Amino acid sequence: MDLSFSEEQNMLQESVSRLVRDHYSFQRRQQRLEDGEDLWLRFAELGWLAVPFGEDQGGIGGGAVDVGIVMEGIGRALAVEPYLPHMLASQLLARLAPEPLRDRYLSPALSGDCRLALAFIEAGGRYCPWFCATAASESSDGYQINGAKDLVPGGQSADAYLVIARSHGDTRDRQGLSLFLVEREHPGLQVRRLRTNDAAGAVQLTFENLQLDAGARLGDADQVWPELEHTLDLGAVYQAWEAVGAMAALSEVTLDYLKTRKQFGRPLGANQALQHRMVDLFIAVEEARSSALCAALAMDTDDADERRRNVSLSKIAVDRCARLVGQEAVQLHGAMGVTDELSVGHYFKRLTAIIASFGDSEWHARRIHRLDTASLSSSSQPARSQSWN
Amino acid sequence: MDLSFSEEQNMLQESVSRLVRDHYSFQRRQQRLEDGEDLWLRFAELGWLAVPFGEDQGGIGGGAVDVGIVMEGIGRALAVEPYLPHMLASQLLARLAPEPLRDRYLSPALSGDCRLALAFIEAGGRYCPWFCATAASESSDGYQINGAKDLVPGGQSADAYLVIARSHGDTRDRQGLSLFLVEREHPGLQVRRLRTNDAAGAVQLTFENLQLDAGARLGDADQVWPELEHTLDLGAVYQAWEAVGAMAALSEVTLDYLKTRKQFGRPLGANQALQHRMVDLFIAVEEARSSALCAALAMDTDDADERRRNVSLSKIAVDRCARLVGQEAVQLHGAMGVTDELSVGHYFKRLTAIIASFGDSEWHARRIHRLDTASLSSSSQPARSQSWN
Amino acid sequence: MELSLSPQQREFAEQVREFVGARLPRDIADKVRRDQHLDREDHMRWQRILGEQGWHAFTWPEQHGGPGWSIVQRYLFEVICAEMNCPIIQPFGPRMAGPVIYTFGTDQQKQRFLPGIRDSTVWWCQGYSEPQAGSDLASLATWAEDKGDHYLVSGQKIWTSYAHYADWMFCLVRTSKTERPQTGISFLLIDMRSPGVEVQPILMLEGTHSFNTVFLENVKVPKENLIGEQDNGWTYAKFLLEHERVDNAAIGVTKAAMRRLKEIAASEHGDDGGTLMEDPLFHRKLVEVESQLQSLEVTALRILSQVAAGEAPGPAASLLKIRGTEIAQRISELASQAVGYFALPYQPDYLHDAGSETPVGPDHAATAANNYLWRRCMSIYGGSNEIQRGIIAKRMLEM
Amino acid sequence: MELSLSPQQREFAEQVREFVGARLPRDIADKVRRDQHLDREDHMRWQRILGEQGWHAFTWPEQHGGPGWSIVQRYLFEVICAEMNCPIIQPFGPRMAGPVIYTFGTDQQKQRFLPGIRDSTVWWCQGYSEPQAGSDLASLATWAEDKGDHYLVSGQKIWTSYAHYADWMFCLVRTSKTERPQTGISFLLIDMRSPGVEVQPILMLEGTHSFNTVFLENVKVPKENLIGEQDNGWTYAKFLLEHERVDNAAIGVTKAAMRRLKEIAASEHGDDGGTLMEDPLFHRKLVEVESQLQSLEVTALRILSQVAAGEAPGPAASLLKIRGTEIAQRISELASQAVGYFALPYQPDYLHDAGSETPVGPDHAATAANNYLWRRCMSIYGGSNEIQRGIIAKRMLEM
Repeated sequence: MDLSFSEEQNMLQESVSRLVRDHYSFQRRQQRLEDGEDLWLRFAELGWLAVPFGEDQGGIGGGAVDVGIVMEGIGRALAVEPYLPHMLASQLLARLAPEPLRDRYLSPALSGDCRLALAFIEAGGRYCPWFCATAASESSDGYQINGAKDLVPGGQSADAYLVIARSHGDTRDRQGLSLFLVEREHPGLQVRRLRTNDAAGAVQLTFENLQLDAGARLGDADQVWPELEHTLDLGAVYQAWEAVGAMAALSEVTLDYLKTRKQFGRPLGANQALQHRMVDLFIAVEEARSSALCAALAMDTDDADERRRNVSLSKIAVDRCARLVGQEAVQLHGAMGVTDELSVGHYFKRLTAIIASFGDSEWHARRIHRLDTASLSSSSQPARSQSWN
Repeated sequence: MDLSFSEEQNMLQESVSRLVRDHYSFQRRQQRLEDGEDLWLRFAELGWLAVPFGEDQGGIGGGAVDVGIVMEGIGRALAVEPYLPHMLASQLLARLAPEPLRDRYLSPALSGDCRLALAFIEAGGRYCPWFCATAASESSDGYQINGAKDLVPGGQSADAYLVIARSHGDTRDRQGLSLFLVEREHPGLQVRRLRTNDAAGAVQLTFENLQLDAGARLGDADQVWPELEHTLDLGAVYQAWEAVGAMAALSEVTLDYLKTRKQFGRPLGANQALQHRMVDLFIAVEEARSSALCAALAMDTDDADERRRNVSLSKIAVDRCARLVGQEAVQLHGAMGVTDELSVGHYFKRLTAIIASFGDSEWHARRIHRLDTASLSSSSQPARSQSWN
Repeated sequence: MELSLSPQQREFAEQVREFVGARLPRDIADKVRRDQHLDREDHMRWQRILGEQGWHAFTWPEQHGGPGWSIVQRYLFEVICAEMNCPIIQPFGPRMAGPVIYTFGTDQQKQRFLPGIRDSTVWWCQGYSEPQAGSDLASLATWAEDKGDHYLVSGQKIWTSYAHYADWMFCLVRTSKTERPQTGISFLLIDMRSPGVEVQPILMLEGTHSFNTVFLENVKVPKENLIGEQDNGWTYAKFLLEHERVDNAAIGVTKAAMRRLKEIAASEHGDDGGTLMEDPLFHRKLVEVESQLQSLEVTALRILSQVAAGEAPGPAASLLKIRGTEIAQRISELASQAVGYFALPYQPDYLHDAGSETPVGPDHAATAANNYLWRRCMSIYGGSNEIQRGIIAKRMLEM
Repeated sequence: MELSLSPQQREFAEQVREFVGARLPRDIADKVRRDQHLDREDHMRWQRILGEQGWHAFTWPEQHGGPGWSIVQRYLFEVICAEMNCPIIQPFGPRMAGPVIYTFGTDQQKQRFLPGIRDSTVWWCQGYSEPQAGSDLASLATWAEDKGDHYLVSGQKIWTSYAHYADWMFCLVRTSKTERPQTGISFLLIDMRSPGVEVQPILMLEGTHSFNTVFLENVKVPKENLIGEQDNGWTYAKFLLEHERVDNAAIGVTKAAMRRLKEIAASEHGDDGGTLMEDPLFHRKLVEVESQLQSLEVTALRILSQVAAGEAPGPAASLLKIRGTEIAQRISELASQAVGYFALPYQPDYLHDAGSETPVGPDHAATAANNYLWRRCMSIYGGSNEIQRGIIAKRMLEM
């Protein structure tokens, strides 16, 4: 039981901090957005794209905490580089792709030469993660894909997509999901660019009689749900760290504003009512940090229910904190807080997007409800929540 | 559309205020509790027991708002006289009792000579209002009652009880409920006195082969649920007004404390953080007052769904406000707030009991859920919530 | 004591419904219903229709050309208009400039300015806030130098709503340096086409443009455009602030937003396949805010009844402002949550009803998410909710 | 970075579990499990058993006769004890008086007082607060007049927990009048059997008696009972306040309360017949507080890791106090809500495990409701949460 970073983690954090400090002042970030540039290759050089992969795969053998350390910096920087979607997709690739596919894509994914994104969201399914109307019908030499993935976060710069499609069953069945790799330029794929409130960008993919050969499938046919669920949990965890970075930066910016901005002849921060609210912001950041950490550590467990419970508790806690910090930071900035000019509004929009992603608090509460009621019927003792036991 | 009191209502309010002012200082209230005395006959003299009855029944023809005006005074006074249980029972009596029964009990009920209480709560049913295991088996010349009503609020001074018993069906059926009048001294009835946190007191009733003749039944056999539901709604409304009175007094007491109590050399109320919280208390009292009023007016409508919706929305709003005002008043009083010495703790306990009575917020949310989903299936347009339309 | 309408009130409500039903342009109603952004011409078109009917300046007494409605009639008018998807009547002319002019202005000023407000041929804006004087109006620095028959005005106004649409601005300027910062302020009407007036947009976090910075550089303002007495402008400003706060509750609009939220909840599918309306957890949140809205509306009606009986509303307006904005914000937040992932895309073409591309996700998603972001400003403008709490603490609780 | 236990830690935990399992008296465990009130003898009986094992003063270093546990071991010990329904170790001796005495006391004082604390033969209480000095300790007025070999102490202490059980009190008194109110305070140990000491109960809103007023009238206190230097008591008091705040999080007890809440939810029937645990709306509230508790525990562990690595916890203790009490209060509130109407009865016999009448409603109802009322004091005592927010604002945020 020790929650301090290892030496390697401290070094990683230092490298992240340095890049954020040197290249992500809010002004430079805005300028880069306008110029349509990003620092993807710098990420690759620093080894960030390789963090969670085994050394045999060219990675550095890190875990969710290590990716989290990068994500925290991304949150702090308000970086729009699609690190999270790429990591989810490349981790799935490393786990599930048949050898030829892995050989072809994994090394470029780690070196920054091939960007990936995960396509799993469809309109009409809200947060139901196994909702999938996009059909993969088996054909003589492979699959034919029809349908749409209406929102692929970070998909605008992807060279290839990992696509969840239904090879079996009804739209809301948990079974019958398969995973395919589709290149951006593949015939039958239409890519529509979408702007997003948080400036991170996304695409809508439409598949029209898109032909794939069987080698484009990752993992077993029909059986990809457990892997998808694990990946979405990973997404929630990575994102939680990003939220922590964004909240920490946002609460610093807000504290600074309260100390410098004057009204009625004295700093805003001299108002005790605002001080107490600022303290609640500060507390919320620490709570979110603890929850994010707890969820990252839970990704290591082999007990899937334990992982589910901790990730869901964490998503609920982080959402609560992110909502408080985002809304209050805007409010405490007064009129300046609702403009496009300061970073505060941009942090708020990113936190809002995070809250809306990977299931909302109610979806996660429902998942815990399933766990709690299942344990009710299997034993008379409700599950203990002692993570360290 | 006019929400000002009529002249009669102003007069009633004046009479209530006078009694509260003259006889319910916190010290006198505590003394009276210790002496085991009450002002029931004074209530009767002032006509309060007759408020909602038709003039033909010896009443003054008031509505829920008028009873509410009395209840607000009771809340402000922290009066433990069981006005609410008595009113619910006597209104049921007036509506449902066969003539001989009504002739015998109603006039004494209005004059203060016979106190009534409604026995409808059993352990194991939580807030399910049709939960009833107490059995009324038909016998040759009437009914035999077996079972228990585990909590009869205000029942300690009652001369007779209106008892819900099951004449048909299973414990959780909505159908099959009947209503009986049982005198306190009736053979087979055991009355156990219970203390309550709010000092209002209650009893537990146990029925052991208690024999009643058919004339002791009020209303139709098996069919008393709609009347019971209406009565429980009335209870929620009356209680909402009591809560408003208690909250208003409590927020005044708290404001006064903040202005007079000094810490670090200045009044507590000079702290802006406490000022803003005091403002939220003040706002909560006004909101609760509006909700209580809205629910009282809704008792007049013939549309039962409209009544249900408004009463349930009101219970949710009043509970939210009562919780805030009760907890915050205690907190703002600091250590003095958790003692038995000041009125603040006693208001808090009464508000806590109110929150726990007549269904909690979740029970009422569920009732609105039934209304909303029923209206979904019956029309494509969700119900409009315009109470004045 | 009665929540339902009297026969006269019912008849009045019917008359309003009939008029709106017959005259509200369909394209405008559709935009409002879909929560899309309206442009200047959308507002003016509807306001001129109301002006023809004599209803644009609906709060005005008959002597100034208003309909002379009772306070209950005004309330019904606003709620019904919102319910039927009318655009909000922009308050700067009829609710702000107008009452100041007819209360404190000269006969000449009344003749010159009131007709354009009644008919909605002139768009007004409000020049109050300054970079160093947000909620703290008394410390404003825009300076008007007395040049005999005119003032020469220089300074900077900020957060000026729709200055880019406006023909005229009513404006607080400093005309004397005094010890008490509230004195020495004057109330001027400034023609936005005057040389030296420059409007610069402030872009908002959600991507819209409704606020502006207005730079004033040696703007010549004839003395006939001074309202009331020089140096006494704080009195008129305070009069106006009270008006604005009562208005801010905007019950009708919030009720319409609640109805739209329910429509969204009834059409979105929840995670388990049923509608969101059927989902007990989402529904629970709906109910919570509905119960707050119920309280708010009855509180507003109670205050109406007091005002109708001749009592002053006092700081009650602050209460309505605080809870009204909190509730409206919460409704917008729930609508944004209802659309799940489709709160992410930013689709300005759909927001402005421009372009031909269909939006991604359900139609209501683009506006619901944008609306949530936009409504964060409600608790800041018009006197922030912190300022309002201060007002209640001081004036009502005497702390 | 690791949440799970190392083999050594696992062994230690096992050792604690075995000891508690073997030695905790069954009747005491039952009372704790049922949330009933413990009397003096219940506490002392268990604490003496711990004392025999050398675990009563479990935070002490070996040099003072403690077990010399690491900070992680202490944490495990507390959590396991709470999980296994041990009574809370009363902090006044081992967590408060003891560390002050072994840090600032003379050798003679250590020899005289430390054994009674280690073995739990002496009950201590804390004489800090006064009627005019609640959270504002510096303004205390109890006066100790210097009489050469002794002080004559007069004044009034309030909110003194368990003074009616106590043998000794550690006490802040004023020994000099100075300009800075923090100086001139001394730290005295007072024998509660001294003439002139009178203990008067303060009844609490929920009907219990744990707090007292202590009147001191010309109480003779030998100078050998002065800790450290005269007039320097504020230093020792501050040292102690920090200790107390770290302790206040009481994670173990709160986790046990959460487990009990779940047991109640699994046994109570909801309104629709299933258990409350299955009721989505009640369960949603459980999950919310569980997620808060998860954050709190990991925050505490993060601070432990920092402290173990030699960093000072700083105002983090205030954070744990604020959220720890809020969460514990919320859990108690949900338990009270879970029992529905049966939160109403007040059943002191059952609360004290006295009398023979069975309680009305489920057994857990009487304690759950009483506990909710009782726990309102958590956010007030030990430095109110408002004071704690002030500390964070000042010391951490430098506002």
